[in-house]
Amino acid sequence: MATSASTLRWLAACGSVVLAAAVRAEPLQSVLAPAGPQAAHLKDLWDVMLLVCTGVFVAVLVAVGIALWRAPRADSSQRASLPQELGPQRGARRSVLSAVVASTLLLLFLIVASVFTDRALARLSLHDALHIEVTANQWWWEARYDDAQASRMFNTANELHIPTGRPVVLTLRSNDVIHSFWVPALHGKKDLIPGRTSTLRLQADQAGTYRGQCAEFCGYQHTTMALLVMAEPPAQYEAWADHQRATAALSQEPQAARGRHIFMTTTCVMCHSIQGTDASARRGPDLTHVAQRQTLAAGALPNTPENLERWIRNPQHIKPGANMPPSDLPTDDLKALVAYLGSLQ
Amino acid sequence: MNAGSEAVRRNSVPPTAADAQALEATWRDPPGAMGWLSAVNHKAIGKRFILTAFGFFVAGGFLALLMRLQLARPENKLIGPDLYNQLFTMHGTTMMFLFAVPVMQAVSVYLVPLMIGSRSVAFPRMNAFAYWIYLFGGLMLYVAFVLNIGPDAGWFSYVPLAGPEYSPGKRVDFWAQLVTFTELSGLLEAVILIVTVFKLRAPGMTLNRIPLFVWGMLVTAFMVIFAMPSVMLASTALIMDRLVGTHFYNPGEGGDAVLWQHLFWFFGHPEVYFIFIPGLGFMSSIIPTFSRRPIYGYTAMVLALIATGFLAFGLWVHHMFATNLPEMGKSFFTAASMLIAIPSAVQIFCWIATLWTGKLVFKTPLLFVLAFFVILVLGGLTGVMLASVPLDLQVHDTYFVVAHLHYVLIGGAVFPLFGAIYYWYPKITGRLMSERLGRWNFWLFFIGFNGAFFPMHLLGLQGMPRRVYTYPGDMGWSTMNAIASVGALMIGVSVLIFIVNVVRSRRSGELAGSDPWGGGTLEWSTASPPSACNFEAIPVVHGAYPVWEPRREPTHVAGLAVNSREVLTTTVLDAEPDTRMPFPTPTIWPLVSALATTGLFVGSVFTPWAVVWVALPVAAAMTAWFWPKRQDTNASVALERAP
Amino acid sequence: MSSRCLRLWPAFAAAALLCLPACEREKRQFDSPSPPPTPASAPMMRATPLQPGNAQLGASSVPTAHMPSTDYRYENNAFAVSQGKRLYRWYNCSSCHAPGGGGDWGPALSDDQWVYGSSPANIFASIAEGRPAGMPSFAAHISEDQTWQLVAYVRSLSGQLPKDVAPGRSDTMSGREPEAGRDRERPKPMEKSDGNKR
Amino acid sequence: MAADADDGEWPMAPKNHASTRFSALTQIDRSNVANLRLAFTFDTGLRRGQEAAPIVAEGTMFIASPFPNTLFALDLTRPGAPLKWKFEPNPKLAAQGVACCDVVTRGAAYSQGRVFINTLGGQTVAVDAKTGTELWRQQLGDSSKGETITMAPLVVKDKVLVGNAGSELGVRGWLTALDTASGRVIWRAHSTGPDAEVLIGPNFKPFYQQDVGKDLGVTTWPPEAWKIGGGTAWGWISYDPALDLIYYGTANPAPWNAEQRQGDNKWTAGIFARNPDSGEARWFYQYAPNDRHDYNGTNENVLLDLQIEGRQRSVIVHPDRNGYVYVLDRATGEVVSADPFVKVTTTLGIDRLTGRPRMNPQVDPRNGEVVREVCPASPGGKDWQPSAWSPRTQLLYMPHQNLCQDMTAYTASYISGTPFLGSEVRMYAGPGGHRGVFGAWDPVKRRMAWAIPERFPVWSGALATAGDVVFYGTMEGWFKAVDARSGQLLWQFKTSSGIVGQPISYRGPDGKQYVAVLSGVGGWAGAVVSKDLDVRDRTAAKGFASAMADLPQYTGKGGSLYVFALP
Repeated sequence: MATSASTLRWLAACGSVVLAAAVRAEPLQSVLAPAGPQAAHLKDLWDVMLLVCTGVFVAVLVAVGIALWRAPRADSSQRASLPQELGPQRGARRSVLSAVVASTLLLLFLIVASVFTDRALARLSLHDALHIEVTANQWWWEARYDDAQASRMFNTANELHIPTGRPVVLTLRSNDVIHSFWVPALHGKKDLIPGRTSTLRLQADQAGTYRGQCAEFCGYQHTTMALLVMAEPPAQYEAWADHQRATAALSQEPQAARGRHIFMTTTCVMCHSIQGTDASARRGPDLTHVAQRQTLAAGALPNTPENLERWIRNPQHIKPGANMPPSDLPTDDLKALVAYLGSLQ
Repeated sequence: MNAGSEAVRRNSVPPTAADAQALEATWRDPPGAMGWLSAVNHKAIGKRFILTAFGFFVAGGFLALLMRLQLARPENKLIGPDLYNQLFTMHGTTMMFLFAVPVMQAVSVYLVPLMIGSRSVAFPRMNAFAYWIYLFGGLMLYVAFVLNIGPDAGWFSYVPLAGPEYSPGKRVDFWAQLVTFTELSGLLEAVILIVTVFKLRAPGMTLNRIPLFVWGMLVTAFMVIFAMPSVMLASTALIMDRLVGTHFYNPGEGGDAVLWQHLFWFFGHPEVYFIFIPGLGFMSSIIPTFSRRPIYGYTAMVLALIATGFLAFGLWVHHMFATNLPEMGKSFFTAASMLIAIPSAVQIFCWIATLWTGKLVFKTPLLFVLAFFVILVLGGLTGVMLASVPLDLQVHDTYFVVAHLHYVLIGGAVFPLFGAIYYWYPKITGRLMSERLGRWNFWLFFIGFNGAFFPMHLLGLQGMPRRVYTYPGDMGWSTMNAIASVGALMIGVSVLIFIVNVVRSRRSGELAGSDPWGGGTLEWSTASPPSACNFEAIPVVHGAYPVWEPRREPTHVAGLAVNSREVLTTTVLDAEPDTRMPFPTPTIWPLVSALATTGLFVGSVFTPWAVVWVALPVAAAMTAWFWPKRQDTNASVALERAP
Repeated sequence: MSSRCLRLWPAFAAAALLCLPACEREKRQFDSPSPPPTPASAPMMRATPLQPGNAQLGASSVPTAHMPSTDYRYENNAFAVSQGKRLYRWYNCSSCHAPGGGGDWGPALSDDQWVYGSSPANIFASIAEGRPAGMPSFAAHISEDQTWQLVAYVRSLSGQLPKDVAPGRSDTMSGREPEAGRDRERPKPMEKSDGNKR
Repeated sequence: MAADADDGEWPMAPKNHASTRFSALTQIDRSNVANLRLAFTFDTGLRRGQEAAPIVAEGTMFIASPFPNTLFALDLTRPGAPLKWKFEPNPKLAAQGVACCDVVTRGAAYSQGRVFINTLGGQTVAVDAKTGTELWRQQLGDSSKGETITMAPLVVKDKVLVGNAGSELGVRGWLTALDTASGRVIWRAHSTGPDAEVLIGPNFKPFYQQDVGKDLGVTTWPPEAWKIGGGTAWGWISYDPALDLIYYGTANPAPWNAEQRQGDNKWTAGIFARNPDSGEARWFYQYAPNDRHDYNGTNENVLLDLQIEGRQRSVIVHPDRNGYVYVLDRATGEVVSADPFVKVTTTLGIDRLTGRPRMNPQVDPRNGEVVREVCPASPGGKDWQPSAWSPRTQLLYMPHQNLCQDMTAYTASYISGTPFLGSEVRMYAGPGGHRGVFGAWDPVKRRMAWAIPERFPVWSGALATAGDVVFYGTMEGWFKAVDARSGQLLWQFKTSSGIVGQPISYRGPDGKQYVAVLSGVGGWAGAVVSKDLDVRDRTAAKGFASAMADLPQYTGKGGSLYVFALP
């Protein structure tokens, strides 16, 4: 099946120049720019489907077109012909029958194609797979990297790093409502349903950053619940992972020290955790290495000090309905806090 | 005047003017506001039904325009998430529960008796009651919306998001109660239609002579009866979870969130076909008329309709492929979802054959019907894609699906519906609609529609999820969204033109006469607009297109009472005359009962005790409704002796 | 079409009836309405050394908290009460006073005994200032607005709120009927703390 | 080793270092116990759970009481035993807020003219037995982080051994040895963290392989989790002079929700054997690796020499929360036998090779999922309430529970000074419908000799005497004497409140044998009464309320001493 799919791929491409072109132009979160085997299987299937369906569509329209073009015109006052006058209409019967048979065969072909793709998806080997438990919250992603040795596990949020060429098994769970994990470049969706555990196996072959976002309506900020998957060469990934396991170096810069103090003695410590400190609350993203992340608040903002300050001052202006309250800290305290968080490399 | 109708008039045994007047007086609804409120005549109710449904259609469309306005450009601050969630929930709920299904039933409430040669629908009072319930339910929802109690958990209201913990307040309760309203109304209408079609057909209208539209409505009615209880059950359980703390959907106490999805989609998917099948019915009524020939492959068409009706119950799970279900099951539902394309294909090919071998009359109704081939076929094909588990995993819950469902529902139901309105408007009002405006309406709608929804396919493939109130500028979705918004605006304009056309033609449209299009089915054999009793004399049917058929004896039924409401019931299969049946007269009680029931439903949003206390007025009203009147009884007894 | 208007009357009537409670109950107030406290407002007196978070830093170093600059406003807002319910779990109130409010480390909140008073102001003070016999002082750890949300929810635990405002059951194991299903407890007159009920 | 001639005193809560709670006095026996009469009573004036054992020495009775931990001394030499003096340590008020299961204390300890008590506020205080004046006080725990001390101190040689409590607040557990004379801290052994802090050195020789390795107290935890990992030592300590080892159990790991702390979570929910002088660990055995059900290892360790499979063995008999009676080798920590004494669903038995319990995945609580029929419930088959051993009958008299529970887990936030649980619980009676049992266990035959079902958990300690009478109290308030051999009820007396204290027996200055017990319901089980909890909420008191909803109908608060003697 996969082979026939690949042979058909170029056909599909020309069979739908407009569509394909329009779509290929957009890599960021596109279904048609696979970066791993799973997504590639889906892309193959898409090509086959697109080819067949375009064919059928065109055929039907042509038939209608011809019918309209060759059928004589009349007006309402003209007497309608009756069955007995029309006779048996063998031609029509033959063409209708053959059309029905043809479409049935095509459908069967598509069913087979679909089932084979399913099998292909299930075939991803799990040899030395990386295990990550992803927990969805309103409205952010929590990730725990598992390890046989407990002390080598670590938490992060909203940005996953994975090694290229190595299968990844995601254990998916939800803390509140139903969410759906979706990184189009790597695989299709999988729902995270409270009270249930599901798994998703994927793999990235090219290094790169792939965006995904929650795909099941989950409330006010369903819109702003993105996650980034950074696929890196294994060595680079291991370096990153080791850095994650370590706690962030404590900045000696006085501003940061003051910020740390403010973090520990105000609302922050009620929800967030920073390894190496007493802050171990689990209601918001883990901030141990927050300064390393590309975005704030699950893709709401690029991670810059200015944005961070805006965000802490009033998250509700940026992500209305999010569970983080506005802050009434004096501006200088706020700046210190931002300096501290900025120091968490 | 065209041949067919001449034939009928020439051959009819003209009932005396006296008889005609007597019949008119007997079947007319009483005058005045009170009479208006007690109306039971199926044409009066049907017209109100259609108007109300279109009212909700316009409202829902307006909400959609607001959404497109918000999405027209990235990071738009016009509408916040709270309102936006209410908007798309209201839009979906309105279109699915308050427009699409009811409008089809509305049209058939008006047309079916005319098409099968009967003087009324079965259970006319229940018919009125069903209408009032539907109206009050819709009003309740919109009053709630205006008061910021608009449901905001999506028209599918997935738990736990729609559950008590994550949807505080009464928003979702109003949604759930609206479902109760509309489903009650829908179920009653389904019963009415089934009985009407089975027992009230004109003599001689055997099963294989029933107009295809009526067949479609019959299949739909049966599907309604099997599918709707499922969602009523689900929504009642939801209300109980929220109001009295039951645990149907609470995994913590042995409930299950996925149970909701199964119950909902077991209704939700067939519902697509309640909307689509009547659309097919319209196609099969309009195409023959404008091809000047009977439909090609009548039997195949009927079988296809029935097959669709059965298969439609076998594919609800394809809405749930992303939940972790066993692979085997998924493959089965993939197959079922794809195979349902076959009956539709059969019908499409038969229509093409009909056009191919016919003589075409290009009027607005035909245009709308031809649009079906472009739009529905595309939607159907994307549907085939969605039916495939792996592919669905990528495009599920993206704008690809939004595009797909609008192609199917608008292409498969709304375009034919507009065609149907243009087609039967003269029958309802006695005047034709303006062809010029009609063409403007059509082309704007057609172009606007594709402009609005085709780009959504691409958006979906580019990874834009559904139900997002905004999107970042750097995602590359901006252009397509802008185009979509413009298209939506065009649709709005075309609908506006349609309304203008309807209103103006009602006063100044060209007079239609009984049969402006030379249609072949019975409704064209009576006056436009039809008299209160539909037919002065009940016709006897000899073919699938009686108006086109040459004259055959006997032509009419004699012996039905003229000064009391009496209808002829016939046998289910061969439509042999069966009995003469006295029919109920207009009364205010259906309205009162509907008001009481509304009180009960709305009350139970706030306290479970409403179910107990308001049940009393409901019971009272119902009792009054069914209280036998002596003179009616005497009259019918008298008739039994001497008709 | 006069008759058409005629049949809209029930709707208007319904609207009029629903309007008052509805608008308040359904408002989703995301943004904190409380202005940053002015130096003018009185500094908070903590009633206990016990504080959440990093206690070693000691009471002295805690940013000075201030008395509430706003009033209790959530008696009729279902959304705010549900937020309060969320925070009750998030900030571990549920561990000390039990998920259903029946009490554990801390006293029961669902009954008719209120050692430090049942009024919203009393409850706000208990949360912000803390209480000597073990209730930590959460001032500066919980924003003023969230504290008010908690106050509203705490009152719902003993059925003090309207039934259509109090939360329904949650999606977890349940200890007793949902807050919305509880009958109103009549708070007993404040008793002397006998050291048993704190 | 316990049955030597009795001095008639009761110097420490467990009576002796072997923790047998056996009095060799024989005046009161099966034949005459029926005439037991009330000798005198004393009201502490405090109305919280009275879990303490009165201490008797130098003709004086010392009563350690719950918060505010007042120490009363009664003069037994004078009629009616009037108050000699009382000492008020004035612990921190705020400490009450971080005491997980009522503000109890489990008794004082007497040694060489000094009485030692622990305060809820985390202090150990030495008081002059004669005058009641304070000799020294040592602040050991920080109550603002949730640290409290509820255990009864134990004096071994010249050291007072004290352990902290507060695993439910993410306190890091430790056991500390103080110099009896000065109160100076001699050593402190943590239950989690690097070997240096756990005092694990070259002489650490655990019996099972999984306990061998470097810094297991760190590597068997997610990063940093060991710092808030619980494993407190709030239970009982025993001492074997022959091997010169102390034995004590470590409490449950924190939080309750095991998904937040993958790994075995060393050295929690197990038993340590340590050298009393240096604190150095000799061996360790873990009852509940990665404990999921709050199965503390803190229950008493009764040191016995038993004839097992034909050989004389020096063993520890330990009825654990997880529902098994363990018989461990005192020298090596080997599991000699482990047999369930209540219905157990959480484990499928103990693996003889590794000593690990085989967990039953069906009842592993997972985030957002509810597991039912978790037996025994979190208080365990048996909680802190100590059993007694009679060398005459060779039976272990175990007061215990018969409870199961439903439980669910959620991700807990650690906010220091507030609870760190991540679990919700609903308890109910186990098979049979009775919630408590007083049973006699035969550690050699490995079965219950006899058992008395009780309506409520038997939350009081047990007392065995050479008169072959066994005493215990019920939460309704009945103080009962039963036949040590048959369990037949011989005598009972209804006290003013439920009994959760530890009965003792002593020879008064007048030469008569007395039996004393504190009455005053409370503790985790009794909190519904002592803390006026709302029993309509089945999750109150960490789910215990749901099993004790009817307790308020049977007893009220109390806090009185009852002393009985023959007429």
